Amino acid sequence: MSQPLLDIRNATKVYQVGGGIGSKKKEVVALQNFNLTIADKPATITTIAGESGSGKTTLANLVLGFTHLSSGNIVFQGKDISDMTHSEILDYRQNVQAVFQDPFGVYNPFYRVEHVFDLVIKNFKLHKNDSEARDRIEAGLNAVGLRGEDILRKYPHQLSGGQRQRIMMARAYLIKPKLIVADEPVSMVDASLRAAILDVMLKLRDEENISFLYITHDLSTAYQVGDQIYILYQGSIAERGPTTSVIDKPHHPYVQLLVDSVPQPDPDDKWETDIELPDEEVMRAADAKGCRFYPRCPNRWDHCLTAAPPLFEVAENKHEASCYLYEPKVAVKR
Amino acid sequence: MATISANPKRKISRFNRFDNPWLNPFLITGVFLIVIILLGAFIGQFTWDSDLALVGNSPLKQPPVGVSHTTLRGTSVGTWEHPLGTDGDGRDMLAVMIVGAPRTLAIGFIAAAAGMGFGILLGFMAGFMGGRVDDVIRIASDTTITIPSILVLIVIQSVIPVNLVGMALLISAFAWPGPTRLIRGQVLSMKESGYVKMARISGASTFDIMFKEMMPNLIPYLAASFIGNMQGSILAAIGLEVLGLGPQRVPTLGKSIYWSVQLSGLSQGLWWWWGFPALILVVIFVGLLLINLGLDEISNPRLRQKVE
Amino acid sequence: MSEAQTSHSNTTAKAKNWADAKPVLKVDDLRIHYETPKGAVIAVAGISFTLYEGETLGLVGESGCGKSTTAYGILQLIQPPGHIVGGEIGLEGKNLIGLSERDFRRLRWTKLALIPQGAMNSLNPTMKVHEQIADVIVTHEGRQSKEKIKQRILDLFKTVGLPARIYDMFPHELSGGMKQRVCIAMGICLNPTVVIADESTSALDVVVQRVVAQTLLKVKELLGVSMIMIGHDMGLMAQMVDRIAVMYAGKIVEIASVHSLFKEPMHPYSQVLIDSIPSLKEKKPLKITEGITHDPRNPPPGCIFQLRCPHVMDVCRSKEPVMRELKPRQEVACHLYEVDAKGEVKNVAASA
Amino acid sequence: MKGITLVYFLRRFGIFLLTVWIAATLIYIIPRMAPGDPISAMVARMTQQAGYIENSDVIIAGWRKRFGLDDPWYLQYGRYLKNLVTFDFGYSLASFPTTVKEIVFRALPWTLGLLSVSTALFFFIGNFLGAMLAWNKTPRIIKGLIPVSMIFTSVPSLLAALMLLYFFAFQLGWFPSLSAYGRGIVPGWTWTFIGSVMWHAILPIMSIVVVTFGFWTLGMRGMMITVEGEDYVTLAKAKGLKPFYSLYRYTIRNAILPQITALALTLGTLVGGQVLVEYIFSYQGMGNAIFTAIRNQDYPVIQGTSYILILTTALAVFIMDMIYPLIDPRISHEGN
Repeated sequence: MSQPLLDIRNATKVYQVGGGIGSKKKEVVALQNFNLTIADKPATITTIAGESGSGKTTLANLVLGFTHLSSGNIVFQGKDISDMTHSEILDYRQNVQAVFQDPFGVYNPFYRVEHVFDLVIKNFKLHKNDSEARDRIEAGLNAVGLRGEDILRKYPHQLSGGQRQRIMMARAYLIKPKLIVADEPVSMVDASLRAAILDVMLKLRDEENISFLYITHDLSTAYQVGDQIYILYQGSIAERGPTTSVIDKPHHPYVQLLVDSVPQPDPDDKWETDIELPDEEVMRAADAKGCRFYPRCPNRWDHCLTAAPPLFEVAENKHEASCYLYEPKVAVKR
Repeated sequence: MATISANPKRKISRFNRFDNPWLNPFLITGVFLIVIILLGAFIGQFTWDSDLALVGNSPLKQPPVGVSHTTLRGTSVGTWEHPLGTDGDGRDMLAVMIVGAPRTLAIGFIAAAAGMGFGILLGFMAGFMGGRVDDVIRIASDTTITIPSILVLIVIQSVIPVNLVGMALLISAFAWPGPTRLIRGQVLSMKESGYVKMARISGASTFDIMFKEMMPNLIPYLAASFIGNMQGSILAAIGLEVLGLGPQRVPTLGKSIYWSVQLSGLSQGLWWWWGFPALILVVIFVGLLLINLGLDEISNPRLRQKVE
Repeated sequence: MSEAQTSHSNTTAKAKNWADAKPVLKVDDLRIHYETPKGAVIAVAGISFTLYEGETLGLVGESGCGKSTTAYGILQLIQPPGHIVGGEIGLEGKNLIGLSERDFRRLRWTKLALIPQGAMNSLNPTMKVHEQIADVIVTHEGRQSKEKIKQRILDLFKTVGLPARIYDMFPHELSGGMKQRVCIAMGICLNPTVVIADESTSALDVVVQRVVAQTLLKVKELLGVSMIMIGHDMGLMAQMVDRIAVMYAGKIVEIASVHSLFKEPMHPYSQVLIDSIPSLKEKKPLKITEGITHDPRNPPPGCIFQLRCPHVMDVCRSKEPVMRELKPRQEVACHLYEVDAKGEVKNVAASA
Repeated sequence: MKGITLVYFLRRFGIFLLTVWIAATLIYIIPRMAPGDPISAMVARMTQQAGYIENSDVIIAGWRKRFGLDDPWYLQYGRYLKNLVTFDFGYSLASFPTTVKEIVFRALPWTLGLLSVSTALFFFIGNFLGAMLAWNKTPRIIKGLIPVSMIFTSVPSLLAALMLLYFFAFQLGWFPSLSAYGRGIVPGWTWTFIGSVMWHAILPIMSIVVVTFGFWTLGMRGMMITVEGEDYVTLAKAKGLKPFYSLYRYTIRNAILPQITALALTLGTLVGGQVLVEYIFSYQGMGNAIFTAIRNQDYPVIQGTSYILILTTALAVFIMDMIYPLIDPRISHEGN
């Protein structure tokens, strides 16, 4: 078996909230015992989905090195990213790139658009001479359907949101990383333009062999482009597996609710049942020992409070759900 | 058809005038005033005898040219020999202005620059390092900013004799919290911004992130803060001088006011003694205020739109 | 509340008779401009539509197409440098434009209410939740006993599914979903004729969004109000509205019943919009459209969509298409269709 | 959750103590960092100023005793801090049997009186005009006048004091030129005395108010514009609330909060300006006490007055910190 591209093992991230002089710090668990593996080949798009506060953005920040794990490891091509030397970090940066949610904020308003390319070319020493650099930029832009002369000398506010996000894709393409962390890349782009960006992702995966960690709250785009999906609930995996399998046949009660709540773009297919949400406090005060979905779960029973449920296989294609409903023994008992 | 009109034409013409934000009328007028003072002092250095600014080098209590002043001892009339008159100790007021105005600006400049330097350093440290370092810097600046600095300076300067630079540096000890708070706040928000994250994953060094990514966007804020610091520092310097502290032998604008108050310049009606220094100071302060208003509008376009 | 329930419950019956429906709000050729240093941005370029009693009309389009500006124009909340350049807005037969500020103020909230995006900053941070609902009641109905108002607010809370304990809370103590429901409660507290919901669920998580959207549906049914829903999520529109108006660059390009629009969009832009909805049901190849839009200060002559239209023809570059009812209840502004002598609609591009 | 939590109180009180401690320590340390000991520095300075010193031996002896210069530094510093806490600053050098404490507490009420009246005035006038500027119903004439008066903002209060004193006291003779009440009037709760005090306070108060209100007008105008852009103000309009109610309860109420924070931050500068104004008017507050002490090289009085003023300022900031959560419900919440 070849070495995985990215291997996240038992990752836990705890944030200290508050603090300072005289006040007690509160701990918020953003990610708990999270495991994820992305194979080296073939390139895949792995979706991390969940609502706000599920830990998906924390995961992106961890992989990109903006924050550090409280415990566990993130291993890239066999090397733990927390043990990297300075030059290894630079190398890692070159191999793991990102596209962010806000296609405006990623541009420094002080500079022209070309600045984003100049930065990477200078820091990663991608060019031998200026003309080669220019050619590479042009090639990157062409790959996303843009031309250098149209955009490079402009200021970011002179471009549309869709263009700005495609330039970010071109930038990532230029670096030719092995993995791109795409943090909600289309959620601030108009619906009619989303396809263009998602298409670039597919193209980079198939033609350039670049894997994606696609972080989103939108299950339908994930369904269209994703290979594997991890659905997070309050920092833990609720369910994971091949995207089609998970979304077509969700097993975890939360994932069932989530999939069911996505509004169907079909006036004849309306929501059938009313759902109720328990109070915020009840939802957040979930017992740290047991299942975090317990307070909201329609299928709960005492067993759920004994310990956090591990992942149980629910289908043969590595489709797993973290719910005691699928615990082999218990399932028999019921 | 019913129409609602909010006289858009008027607004358009206003907007066009402000198309280039740096061509702000406040900013231009302010810079103009300060440049006039500096230019006047510069030309004066070569065309006027600055030794006249020292005690006893001129007759006493001469009024400015074209003004006559009557006392019990008789009437004196201003001459071109001392166009702005002379003070009660025989200093030529024009020479005092020429020597004093640049000194005042220099104190403000040195103190503001030193304060700004500390502020940039501490602000970036607090914003970037976070944790304990941030706590200490934040609390130190929050507390220092509420201390009435002039009182501390009075106590210190009443013991230690200082020269101009020493005075400026002492003042700068209270000029750092403003820029520190400003930069810390901006760094904290910029640190989370997309472009700083982008620069980080583009392999940019911390140094590059601070000075190439963040600094350019801070310029209007820093400029405004610098001008604000200059105002504050000049005010502190003048305050100390008016109380008779600060450099002793050199004539300054504040000292001039001190002597005129001490030697009853006001009650004797010798208005030029304190009036000209006050006028120069007012021009300096108005200039700085206008520059600050201009910078404020540049960095906060919302204010610009609402000006009616 | 119960009175409203009985008198209006029939209006929400599934199959509504189009001819019987009573128009409530009529917008005619509304134009809104924003003045900028480089000329006026035409935010709303002469749009017309009618809202019928008890129906929900969806206003969709991408960001910057003028859908929110339209809503704020109806409510006369456009802030300078924006201003209404022309048009008529009729509410129950009365033209609202030209009314004095004083007279219009009396109509606000009693007739025209707004449900803003409450998760954002729509609640005053220094006032308790109940004070912000009470002040609108007192303003429009006069002083009344504290207990009466309190009971009324608590009833409203019950209607929108809020716990009574938030009565005395400040907005910062509430979650996004709760704030949104406070905004709904506030919007319906005077039983208005028309409610405009501006992206009222778009900042919420999917599950919370569903709960809030269902609350909105329930409340609408209960009160029988007419509603304009502004949004960009086509899925949500399909769930919630009766008719949809598609906006592009300040104009309505198509108005149709939600069923017709989703089944058979006629305007090329509506087609793009429907095609670009990612499905959860089937994996289909992505359909990519070019995203070049014109300068909003200087729209090209002819059709507003010509730069992005896959079927663009010569006539589109010179002549502006007008809204025509090509099918029953389906109005489209496009040169692509021709009505022949027999009254049948033909696609010009297909026949050529 | 509501109101002031203990944690909030303790934290703010800590900052209050810290402010006073930092200021006191600066006063203590910096003179000591000068070459030689502070006494030689003092004496050198006095010699420089006065040319000769009549009773330098007495002074040097007194100072040596006072500072206990032969003790280790931590004892000296500890004694210094203890004296600060007990307000024991020893005796005035210039008017020997009088203690510094007496001088300070005789002057303090005058300063506090002037300060509180002028602060209330400029804060009210400034914010009122700022709110007016941002309100679309304000007559154009008023809007036009305010920017003109804004030019005063740049003038330091001390220069304003000079000009007001010159024109209104010396030239026109409308107002008295010195002291806090008329000569020969016996202090007491009589109308004559109160009237005289008010009469004497007008020019000093005006010197502060005239040059300060514009700053608050500008700030309030900026805050009003910011708040007017908030969604909740738009919603208030949509709700059809009466314009004045909405202006007051939704806009001004939220716009004033940062202004109060700003007041706490500028209090230090304000006290400094006040001291100078008192000195120009020979008003018998702290400013005049400080100046007299400087002229007499009365170091204990300089130190005592400065310290008490710093303490008062810090105390005022602390009190404002305590009031603030009652006005802004978000603060005590965020504090945790």
